[in-house]
Amino acid sequence: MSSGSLARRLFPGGHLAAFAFATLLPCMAVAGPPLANEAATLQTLPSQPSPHWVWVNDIAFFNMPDGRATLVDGDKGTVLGMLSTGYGYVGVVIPKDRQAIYSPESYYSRGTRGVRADVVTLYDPRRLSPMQEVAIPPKRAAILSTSSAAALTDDDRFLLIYNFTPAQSVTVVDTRSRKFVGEINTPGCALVYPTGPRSFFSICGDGALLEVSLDDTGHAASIRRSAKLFDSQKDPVAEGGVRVGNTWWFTSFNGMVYPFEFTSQGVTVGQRWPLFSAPEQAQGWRTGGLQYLAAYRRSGLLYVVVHQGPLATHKDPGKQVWVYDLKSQRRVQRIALRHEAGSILVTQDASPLLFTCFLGSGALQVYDARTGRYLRTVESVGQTPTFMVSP
Amino acid sequence: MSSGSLARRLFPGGHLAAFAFATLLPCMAVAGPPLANEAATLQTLPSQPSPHWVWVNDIAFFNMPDGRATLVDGDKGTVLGMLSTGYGYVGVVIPKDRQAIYSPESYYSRGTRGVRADVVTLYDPRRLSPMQEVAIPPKRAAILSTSSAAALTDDDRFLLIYNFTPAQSVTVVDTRSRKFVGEINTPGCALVYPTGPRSFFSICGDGALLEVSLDDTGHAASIRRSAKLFDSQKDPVAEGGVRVGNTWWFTSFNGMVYPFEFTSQGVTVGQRWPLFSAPEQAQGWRTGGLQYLAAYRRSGLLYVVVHQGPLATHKDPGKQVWVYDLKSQRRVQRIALRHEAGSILVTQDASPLLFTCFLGSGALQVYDARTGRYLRTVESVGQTPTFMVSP
Amino acid sequence: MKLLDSLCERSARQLARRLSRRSVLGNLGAMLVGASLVPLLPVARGAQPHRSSAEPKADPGDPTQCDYWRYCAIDGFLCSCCGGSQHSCPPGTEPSRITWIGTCHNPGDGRDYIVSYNDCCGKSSCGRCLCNRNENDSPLYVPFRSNDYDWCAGSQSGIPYNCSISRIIGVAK
Amino acid sequence: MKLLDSLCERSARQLARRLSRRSVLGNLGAMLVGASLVPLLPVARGAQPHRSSAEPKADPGDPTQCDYWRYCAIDGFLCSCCGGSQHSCPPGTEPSRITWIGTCHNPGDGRDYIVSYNDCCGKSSCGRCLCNRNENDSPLYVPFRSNDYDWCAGSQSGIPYNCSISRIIGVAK
Repeated sequence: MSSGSLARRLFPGGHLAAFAFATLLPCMAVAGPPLANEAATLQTLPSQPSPHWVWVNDIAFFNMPDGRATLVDGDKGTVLGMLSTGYGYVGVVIPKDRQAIYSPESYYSRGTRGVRADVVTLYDPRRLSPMQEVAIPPKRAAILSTSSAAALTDDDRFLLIYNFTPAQSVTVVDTRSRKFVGEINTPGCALVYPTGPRSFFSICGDGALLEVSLDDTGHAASIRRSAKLFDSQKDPVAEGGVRVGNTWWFTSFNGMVYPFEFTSQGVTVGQRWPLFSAPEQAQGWRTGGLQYLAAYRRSGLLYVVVHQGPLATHKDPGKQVWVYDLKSQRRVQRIALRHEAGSILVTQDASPLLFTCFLGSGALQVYDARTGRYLRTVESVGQTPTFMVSP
Repeated sequence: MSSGSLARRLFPGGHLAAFAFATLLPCMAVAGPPLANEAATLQTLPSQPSPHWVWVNDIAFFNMPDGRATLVDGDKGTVLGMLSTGYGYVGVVIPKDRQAIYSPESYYSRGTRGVRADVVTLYDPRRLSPMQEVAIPPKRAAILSTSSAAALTDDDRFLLIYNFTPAQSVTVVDTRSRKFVGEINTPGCALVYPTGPRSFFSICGDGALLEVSLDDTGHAASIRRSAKLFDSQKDPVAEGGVRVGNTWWFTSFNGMVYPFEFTSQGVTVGQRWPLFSAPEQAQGWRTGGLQYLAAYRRSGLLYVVVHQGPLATHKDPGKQVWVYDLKSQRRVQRIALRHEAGSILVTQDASPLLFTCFLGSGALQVYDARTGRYLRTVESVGQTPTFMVSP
Repeated sequence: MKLLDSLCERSARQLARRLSRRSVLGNLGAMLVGASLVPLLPVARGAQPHRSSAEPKADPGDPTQCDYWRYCAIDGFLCSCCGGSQHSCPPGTEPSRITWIGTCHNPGDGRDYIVSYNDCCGKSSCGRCLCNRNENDSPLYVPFRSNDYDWCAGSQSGIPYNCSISRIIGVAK
Repeated sequence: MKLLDSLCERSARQLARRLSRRSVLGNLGAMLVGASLVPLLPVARGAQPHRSSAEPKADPGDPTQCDYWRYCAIDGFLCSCCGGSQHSCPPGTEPSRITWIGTCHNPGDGRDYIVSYNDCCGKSSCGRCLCNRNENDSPLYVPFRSNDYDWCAGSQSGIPYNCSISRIIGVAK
């Protein structure tokens, strides 16, 4: 047996005892070969990410110059690495081919003052190191994060970034040439929701949509303002829509589901339906959080974070996730969470995980998305985690 | 009485009740003139700081690009303002005339990567805004903070900044011309302790001092290496010395007091004496923390943070402050703290305050330095507060 | 709320015109018309009396507390805890040049006030007295009713955000 | 400790020479001679058995825990919690080119090992598994025995510090 465990037997605990013993050790004979010397090595990631990995974006609200994204393995409950991503960070954008990580970032020459530089940094997804930087106009919207602040067109060709100076526009970056293409003005309309290889819409303050189609150079081919699709004054839809095929699913502050169905002809609102029954509304059930919707596309399920509270609690986290069948428009499951959640994400594989996090906590929770069973917590994945992205 | 309090009488609490009532308010008559409109104004500070103000430096160890210094009013328990001071921040340097705040800072063009720029930023002490920036070589030592990493000569003319690349040197900045003067190599020796208008010493790894005198242009006039003044292997002195007149007071890991007395002829070690009696040493009493010494110069008192623990707890905080008379070399007071302290500062006015903080907590505590009576806590003065400076 | 909206509409339009003249940026006027159509909302959290204010006052409550009446839709660090006040910015920061507009109920005089939420800009997050209340907060696509924007955008200091103030700019008659 | 120092001195000097040849920076040799004169210290915290290791192993303990034997003088975030390991850096960081040297006692084989504390550089603080143990830590004026330096200084990535590793570079015979 080792003299170390002997030491513990002889001197359980006590600092001084251990000390007295340790000073004698060099003089004692030791069995077995010593441990080999080690070089300082560097980890890299496998070429294909696991479907159970997730990126957690962190705006670091108490220290905004230090935004970051942290990559977590949901099965092992470990952190795989991180990116440092600058001031007032929103989040990473992942192309379907996973050959790069796109990160719209802002920096000041003196941290919080001096000259502002906005860039899209391209990171190597295996080395998590910068490969290239694309300069863009210093107009990126400084907002509390939402996944709709930046997105790729369906063919991954063009990166779209919402600007607010407070003039509203969308920056277009060509991912092939890795160059800034230009800006598309979207007066009165915000955010970007892709609807095809060359099209997206923004949501306008009056409840209409601005439907934009691009040409193959990334410039606007057509811009069309739709009719008013919802009442942005009385019952606005939250920004955090989720896409399933050719439908963007939104829900309103009062719990009405709005399917924005799009074709090459444009966007129309499909049949609306309520998340909450009259009794549930009477009990004050409502949606709340930041990324409070998630879709499991294989089964057409909508996961919704809910809580009980008055009007104006639409940003409050919830301790329940209600699961709806998008076809039958019925609730099929209630998941009771261990911890409050403001954001959720469901993986799209055959045995999906449900990830939850909350601005007010640095921890990530992992659940079985089918049974709702709590699996594990990953501590310290950020200071104020905002929303999650699948790598 | 106001309809607001009426509302509360009629509808104690309940959101919906309050709501129903609020909707009627616009139709009700209201007595008295309305509150006047307000312009957005900007606070400035009085020309003379209170002796009970204190700067708390924060390295923000979990978010190091966002270093800062926060100015606190110890009487009111309020925060007066802050400075944003870049990556791996050490601390502010205050001249005797209080006409500027000198802040050695480091920045990267991309937050944590890109081109490094080291500067001394001069802040207006009333507006807390940058007045000027002096570029210095990007060599500033990146260390867990100590007040001896940068200092002014006694006449405030030259700012001295310790460099570690790992080659060791001292950067000299002329505060009159506000320009970088040059570098003084200090091989094997670290930090800066002023000893006069044109002189300072650094401490060398072997327990000697490097005594440097400057000419009126800020260049080295003479560099002399002293004899070995203490045993840096067996019982090193901690960096956090405090100055009283022509003596720098240090204490060793084992609690021996070392007075480094300096004249124009150089530095000598005065009579050494122990902080702890044999019984106290047997009980494991020792010093610990970061800025764990403070001096009250009017009365020649030395304040020391102490705790009980084994060797290698020299960085652990303490819950007691022992006060010694530097003349009689006797302990004159024990102060029991409300909270663990790693750093302390005593104000130099006639009714001095004792400030305490700790890396592991964001809060600052305020005590009466004479009676040791706890006065108040100021929450959230930083993420990982390091050491304090009097403005 | 239908009745109320119509009740408010007239004064809201007047407010909109007043604001659009004040606005420093060309394209703000139109947006502010929308922004100013604010239904009067309850200020339940704001109406809670603060311990320190026993007597009803004209401007009751503690500006360093999140439940202060005029913070009914603030989202960020209270400048009152950061070296400023409810309507002044801490030393070395800059009041944002654009703001968003809300309506809060003052339990002291029973009036509803139009308040402007300015951010103070040019330093890092103050980090004290974080307060988030969302009465009448709207999604990001209604910018001038949304507290999720960093209103330092458009200020000389740029987007670095230090803290938030809430100043009175009119009575909602 | 006097006896011990003299016991160690010979092998320490050999180590010093070996290291100074390895060192990438010219003026390190001399400093490392001083740096390597490390008395063998107790590793009380490191010797505490970790729950998960019932059987004594050659390298016992959990590298994601602060009480792991070879962390006896580490100060920072454990790379083992950050996408690296006890001797490898997380993706996208760079191992520091200069380090400080310590001696930790391995309770698994009873040997004392010379370990090199490398920092991993080029990203912001990992923020996980903060661990500070100070066996044989010296003040800043003995740099190569001090854990208060950011050892990313001198690396290509510059000073931005992500996390710390502790790798075996020899046995203290």
